[in-house]
Amino acid sequence: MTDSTTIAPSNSLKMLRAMAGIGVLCGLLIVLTYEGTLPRIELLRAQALEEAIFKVVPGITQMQAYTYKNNAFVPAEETDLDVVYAGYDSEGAFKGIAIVATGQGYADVIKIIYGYDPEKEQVVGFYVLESKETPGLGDKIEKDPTFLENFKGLDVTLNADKTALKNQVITVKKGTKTNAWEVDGISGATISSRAIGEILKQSTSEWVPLIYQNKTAFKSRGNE
Amino acid sequence: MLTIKKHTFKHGVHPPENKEETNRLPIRQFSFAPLIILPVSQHIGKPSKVIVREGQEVIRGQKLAESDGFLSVPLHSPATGIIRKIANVPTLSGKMTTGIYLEPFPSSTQEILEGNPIDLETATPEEILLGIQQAGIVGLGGAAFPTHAKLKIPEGKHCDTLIINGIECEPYLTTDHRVMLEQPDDIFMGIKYLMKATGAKRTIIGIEANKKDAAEFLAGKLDGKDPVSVEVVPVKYPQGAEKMLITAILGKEVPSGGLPIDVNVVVVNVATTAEIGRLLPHGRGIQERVITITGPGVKKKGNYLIPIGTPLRYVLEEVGVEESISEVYMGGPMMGVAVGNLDISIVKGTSGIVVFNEKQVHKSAQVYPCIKCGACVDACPLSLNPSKLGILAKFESYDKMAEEYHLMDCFECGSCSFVCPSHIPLVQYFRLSKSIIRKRKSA
Amino acid sequence: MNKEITKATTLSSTDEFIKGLWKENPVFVQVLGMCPVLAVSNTAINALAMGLATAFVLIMSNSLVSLLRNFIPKEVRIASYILIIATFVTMIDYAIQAISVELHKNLGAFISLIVVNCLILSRAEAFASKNTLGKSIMDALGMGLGFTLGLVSLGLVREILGSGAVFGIPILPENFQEWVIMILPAGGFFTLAAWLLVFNLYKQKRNAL
Amino acid sequence: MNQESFSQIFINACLVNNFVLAYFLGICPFLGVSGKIDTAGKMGGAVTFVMLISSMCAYGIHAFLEAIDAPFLQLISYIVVIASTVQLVEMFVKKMSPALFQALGIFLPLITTNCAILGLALFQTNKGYDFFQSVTYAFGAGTGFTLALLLMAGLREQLDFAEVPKVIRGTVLTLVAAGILSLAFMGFSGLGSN
Amino acid sequence: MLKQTLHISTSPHLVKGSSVEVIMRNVVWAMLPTAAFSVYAFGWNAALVLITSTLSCVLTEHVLCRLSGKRSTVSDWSAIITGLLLGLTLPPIFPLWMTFLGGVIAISVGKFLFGGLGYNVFNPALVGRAVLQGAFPVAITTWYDGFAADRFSSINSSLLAAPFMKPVVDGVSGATPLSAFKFDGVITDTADLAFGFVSGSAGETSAILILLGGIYLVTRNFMNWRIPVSILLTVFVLSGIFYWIDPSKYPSPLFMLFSGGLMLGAVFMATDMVASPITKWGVVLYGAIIGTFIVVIRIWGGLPEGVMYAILLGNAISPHIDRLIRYRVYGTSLKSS
Ligand SMILES: Cc1cc2nc3c(=O)[nH]c(=O)nc-3n(C[C@H](O)[C@H](O)[C@H](O)COP(=O)(O)O)c2cc1C
Ligand SMILES: Cc1cc2nc3c(=O)[nH]c(=O)nc-3n(C[C@H](O)[C@H](O)[C@H](O)COP(=O)(O)O)c2cc1C
Ligand SMILES: Cc1cc2nc3c(=O)[nH]c(=O)nc-3n(C[C@H](O)[C@H](O)[C@H](O)COP(=O)(O)O)c2cc1C
Ligand SMILES: Cc1cc2nc3c(=O)[nH]c(=O)nc-3n(C[C@H](O)[C@H](O)[C@H](O)CO)c2cc1C
Ligand code: SF4
Ligand code: SF4
Ligand code: SF4
Ligand code: SF4
Ligand code: FES
Repeated sequence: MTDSTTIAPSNSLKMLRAMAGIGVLCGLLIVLTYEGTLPRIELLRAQALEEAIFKVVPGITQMQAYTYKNNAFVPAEETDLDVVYAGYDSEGAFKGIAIVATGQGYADVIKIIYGYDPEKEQVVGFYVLESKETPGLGDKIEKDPTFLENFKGLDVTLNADKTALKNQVITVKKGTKTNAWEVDGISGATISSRAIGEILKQSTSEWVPLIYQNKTAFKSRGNE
Repeated sequence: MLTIKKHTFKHGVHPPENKEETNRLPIRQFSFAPLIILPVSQHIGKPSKVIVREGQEVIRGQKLAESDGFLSVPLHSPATGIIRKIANVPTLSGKMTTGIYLEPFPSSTQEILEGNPIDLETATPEEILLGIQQAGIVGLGGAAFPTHAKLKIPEGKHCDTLIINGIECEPYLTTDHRVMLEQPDDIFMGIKYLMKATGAKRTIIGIEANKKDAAEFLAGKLDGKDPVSVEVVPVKYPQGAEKMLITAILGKEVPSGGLPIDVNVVVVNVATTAEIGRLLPHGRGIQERVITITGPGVKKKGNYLIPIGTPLRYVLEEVGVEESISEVYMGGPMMGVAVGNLDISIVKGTSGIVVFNEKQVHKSAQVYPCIKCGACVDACPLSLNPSKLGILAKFESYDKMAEEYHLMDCFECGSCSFVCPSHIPLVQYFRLSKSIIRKRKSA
Repeated sequence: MNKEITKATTLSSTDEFIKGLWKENPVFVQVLGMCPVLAVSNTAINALAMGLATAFVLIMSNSLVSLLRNFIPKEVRIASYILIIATFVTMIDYAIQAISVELHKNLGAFISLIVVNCLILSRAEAFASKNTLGKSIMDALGMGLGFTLGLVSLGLVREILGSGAVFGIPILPENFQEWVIMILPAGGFFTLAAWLLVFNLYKQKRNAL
Repeated sequence: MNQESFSQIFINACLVNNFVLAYFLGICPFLGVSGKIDTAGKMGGAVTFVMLISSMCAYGIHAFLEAIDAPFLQLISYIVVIASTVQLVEMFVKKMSPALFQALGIFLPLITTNCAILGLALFQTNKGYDFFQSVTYAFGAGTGFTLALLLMAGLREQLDFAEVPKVIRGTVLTLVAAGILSLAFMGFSGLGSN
Repeated sequence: MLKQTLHISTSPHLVKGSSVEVIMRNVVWAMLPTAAFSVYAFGWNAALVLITSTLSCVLTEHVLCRLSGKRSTVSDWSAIITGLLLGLTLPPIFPLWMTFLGGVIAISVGKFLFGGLGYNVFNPALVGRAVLQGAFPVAITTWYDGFAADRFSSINSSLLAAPFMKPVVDGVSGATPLSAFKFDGVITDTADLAFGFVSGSAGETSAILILLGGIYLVTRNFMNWRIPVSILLTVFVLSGIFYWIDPSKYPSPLFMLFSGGLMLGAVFMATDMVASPITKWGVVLYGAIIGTFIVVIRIWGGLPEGVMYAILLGNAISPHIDRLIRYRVYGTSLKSS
């Protein structure tokens, strides 16, 4: 941001020197901080993710990220974007898959993670990663125990030829849940609870058939 | 030819008319007051120059004051009598001006002095204009603008239509109504002079539908060959304002800041026209005029022919007023001015006197803030925004009023104040703002 | 808005410190850097963290600018200031991430937006570039704490009414009815308006005396 | 990758999550330049324009930083690029329309330090928008900003002529009106979700 | 002898006769049938809500006037309108302390801060309600079925929640026609809507009585009929078009017209002249904008009802409408003005 007055050559040398000096100094400071904090930040992030995964697939102690490439699930590299996480218990037995999904809520985008157990053909756990829903109202999707109860065993059985869900997930009015694939809504936060149902519906119809068909790929950690 | 119109100008209001009490009463002559007081400034323009002395005896019709320049007219004596005093007198506006105190001789014949008659056939337009000026004629429609000045067509313009204003839209007043019924010949004579003076090719007499009798009467006098017609327009205030009348009759709009002549029209009031027709053939000067005296506070309501200069107090004592009178207006209740001092005189521009007693004046005085109801916006015949103007005036934002909201176009008709449920004295604000702006401009 | 608050610098260091807290308080008096003030003051803890982060950047950049004030040519001073500020903001951004991912999530993009908080640039320009290191630090401390004070005042009101808590600790009865609006954007506007009104009334009263 | 449609992005950025009234970005110009409708409109136009340009720049920079794996330079490069862009726009406006330059006064340079612009760049990166989504987002945010500014200016022009108690006049009243406007904009919530 | 002391007033010396106070008083009369019906339908609950909101508005106006050293302006009846309307827009079992707070906010924030009668740029009653809806979104969407058997014998516990405490709702809460439509796809019978045999805000249920009140005001020339007509027509036409395209997905235009707060809003709230445009065509545009917002919010928005938000947005747009739509001043060409 220079003044538009013409600048004498000797002056511009000085300017260049100053800018370069400051640039180097700043670069140095930033890189140092970045390098210094990076390990801890990555650790914290990984911990947070791990915690979430452990929450939604009960009984696991280890996990492995997979990505779907060339019609098969393969262990994910760092750069892969579309990943799911397989969870294993302390004996290394496969217990289920954690999937991240997003969708528009009442206020902004909601980001959730849920666990899918291909054996039970159920959603077995649910956790909200990010949401700006109204505190005291929309944020019941994170806290309301009766609402969370829905996801201890939400039916996502596949149809006969295993290509699609038999019944899509749907949110119904509070107290009117009659089927295992329905989500009992929250009164006063109908919009948020419906958004969760919608996100789950989208995500499960995309992932569940794929995972189910390829469930053998996860049997052992990292396809060993 | 009589045309009845359905359409008129946009907006406007319908105040109660209250004309029935006087519109059937014929014009009656008023007696001379024991002392007549004539201010020299009865018109817009320069006051006339006094040419008589104290103690001088004068004859009815004799010039008492001379015109002083083009925008000025002479003043004639309304009675034969003696000049008692020349001194300052109060006027309606509250300012003092020079006045001539005339004591009429009760016994004399009160014959009128003849001047130089203007012959319709031979006179040139200039001679007619001079004759009108010498007769002391000013607009009797209320503005009291010297008529000859108005009739002088500016260079490069021409007049093709003369409109005779018989609208009389003010409630209560029936002056023009009676003039039309009782002085048709004077009116037609006046029209002839006016057409010659202005070069107009046709004349339209505009009359509101509440005076159909007058319209039919005048139309009946036309022989069909005259370039004169009578048009009846629906009743609406302020149809009498010349801009509105032109729009109602011709469908044209006078440009903002312009005059009727910009659309090739001249508007003259019927009473003015009648006066021209009555005075010019004899070369006389104006000595008296028809005035409606009415209102709930008046005992002998009526239309009176009253000598110019008669003190208001004398007029009211003659017609009798009630104990409880509270307000007296010169002019009608919509545009007239409330009188603070009964010692002023009747002047040429006085078209009516309306007296209200306490009951009518009891208009709940509580002023509320503007609630933006829009009534004023839909009343203003010029489509101004009085609501905004009123708020701006309150915050003394005069420049914005003039530049963005056309304040200077407002002709103070009062329609906005009339409808305002918050009783905001809008017109008063506008008058004040206009005068401040004018002062700033001239400074 | 960028009010020049260059006084003849005859004030002592303590005065430099005090003025930011009260007489020239950035939030209530100068009304500077309102975006973070409104956006992250929905709880007291967010407000405090944001205030301290801003104070940190303010102190560091004021110091550096003051140190380099004779080295930076006039023509490129704003550019240099922005570079310097952006550097410290990036640093604090990573530092907060390293402390707590949760906190970083709550403060959202507003940590990065400290870069454009005009309070910092205006102190660099109006004060640090003309004063000694010591005074610049005192000025930054005062302004930084004053800013934090303003943020926390808003945060406290919004948190108490909006969640019945102070720094996350519930202080009101169990069945207190939260005023959700306080946490919403509208609540931010209203609370700031109320604080400014209180200040105006106070000033009016003092002037009347 | 983000799946949102263009109309969804636009409506969300413009109405539902209006930068000024819901995200509190660009409050300073919102409070400072909303006194007159004319200036507000021009300011809105200028901000929208700068937003469009910086959104494109930010997209490029982000791609570049990804390529050289230097995410820590994101903030510093965004701010430098935005500052230079504004500088260019300023010079351009000064040359092309001195009257407009006059009207915007000190506010054009201040767009540099307007967090709405930087916020836009950061948000579009966080949301993982592709190029066209980014531009739509910028256009929506700019339109929303202009809308908020214009509405506020209309109200303030009216309030200049109101009998407002002296202690309330100015910033306090503007903030209260902004709060009510923000409440009114809550009516749009959920609009962009299908 | 003639009296010497004459009044001097400036012209015009006639006034039309209506005054702000008369207009406001008549608006109150016009709302009374609606208020009475809400008491009939919801019992003492609604009566208490209406009384509290009115009292709180009147009290706030009085106290604020006194505090600022002005003459009290409660006698102009406008605070009563604000209070009654606020009450009519609240659920009939809305806690009284919240109702009271709403009244205080409506008058202090919505009206007094902006300069009092005539200067408020937003509809004060709606400012009160918008703040309440923002602050207590649960309580304000807790509905109560009308015509409960015990409505004249008991008072809902929610109403009597202690100040600043959460209400405890007893009995079942009913869904409003609009939320039933939005969340469950259920359409309520139009006759029930028109006559008010549905659940909803205290005053929004009987469309017919509201219309009658409006017609009374229009015939007495106290209300600008263009505003409600323009809003209702816009809603009818727009929703009619969608209904015609896909009747299974979109609600019928009649349902749209008679459900929710549309009638109350269009007839009594959008017509608040203070916050609406001033010209004839201006108000038509204003109504069309409000109507469009209502349809958009109801059909695509997250919330079941949008009348309040639509009117507040309309209020915010009115200064612009007044700028854009002005009458051509007599004797000027359109361009020069
Ligand atoms: C300020 C405010 C915030 C709201 N926040 C949410 C929210 O976060 N989630 C939600 O589902 N609905 C939210 N709503 C919407 C209403 O509560 C809506 O009427 C309700 O979701 C309808 O559900 P019900 O029919 O079960 O009462 C909010 C409304 C307001 C006024
Ligand atoms: C100050 C003033 C100057 C006028 N100048 C002229 C003029 O130059 N030519 C003309 O024809 N009329 C002129 N008029 C007369 C107007 O056209 C009009 O007849 C007069 O103002 C009364 O009209 P009104 O009663 O409708 O206001 C003038 C009037 C006034 C008050
Ligand atoms: C609001 C308003 C109302 C008027 N009403 C009448 C009227 O009813 N009759 C009339 O002759 N002149 C009326 N005038 C005056 C006319 O505009 C115009 O000056 C007059 O007709 C010209 O004739 P005069 O110069 O012979 O008086 C009115 C003027 C205004 C401003
Ligand atoms: C037809 C009509 C409708 C009105 N509607 C409202 C309203 O919705 N809310 C309100 O607070 N006042 C309303 N008022 C009253 C009055 O205009 C209000 O108190 C002012 O807004 C306060 O300045 C209304 C008045 C009239 C004549
Ligand atoms: S003087 Fe008055 S009453 Fe007579 S015509 Fe003019 S405005 Fe009408
Ligand atoms: S007085 Fe002026 S503003 Fe009022 S209605 Fe008449 S012309 Fe219009
Ligand atoms: S009539 Fe009176 S209250 Fe109505 S808009 Fe005009 S000035 Fe305002
Ligand atoms: S951040 Fe910028 S716009 Fe805001 S107050 Fe500071 S200088 Fe003004
Ligand atoms: S514009 Fe956001 S802090 Fe100034």
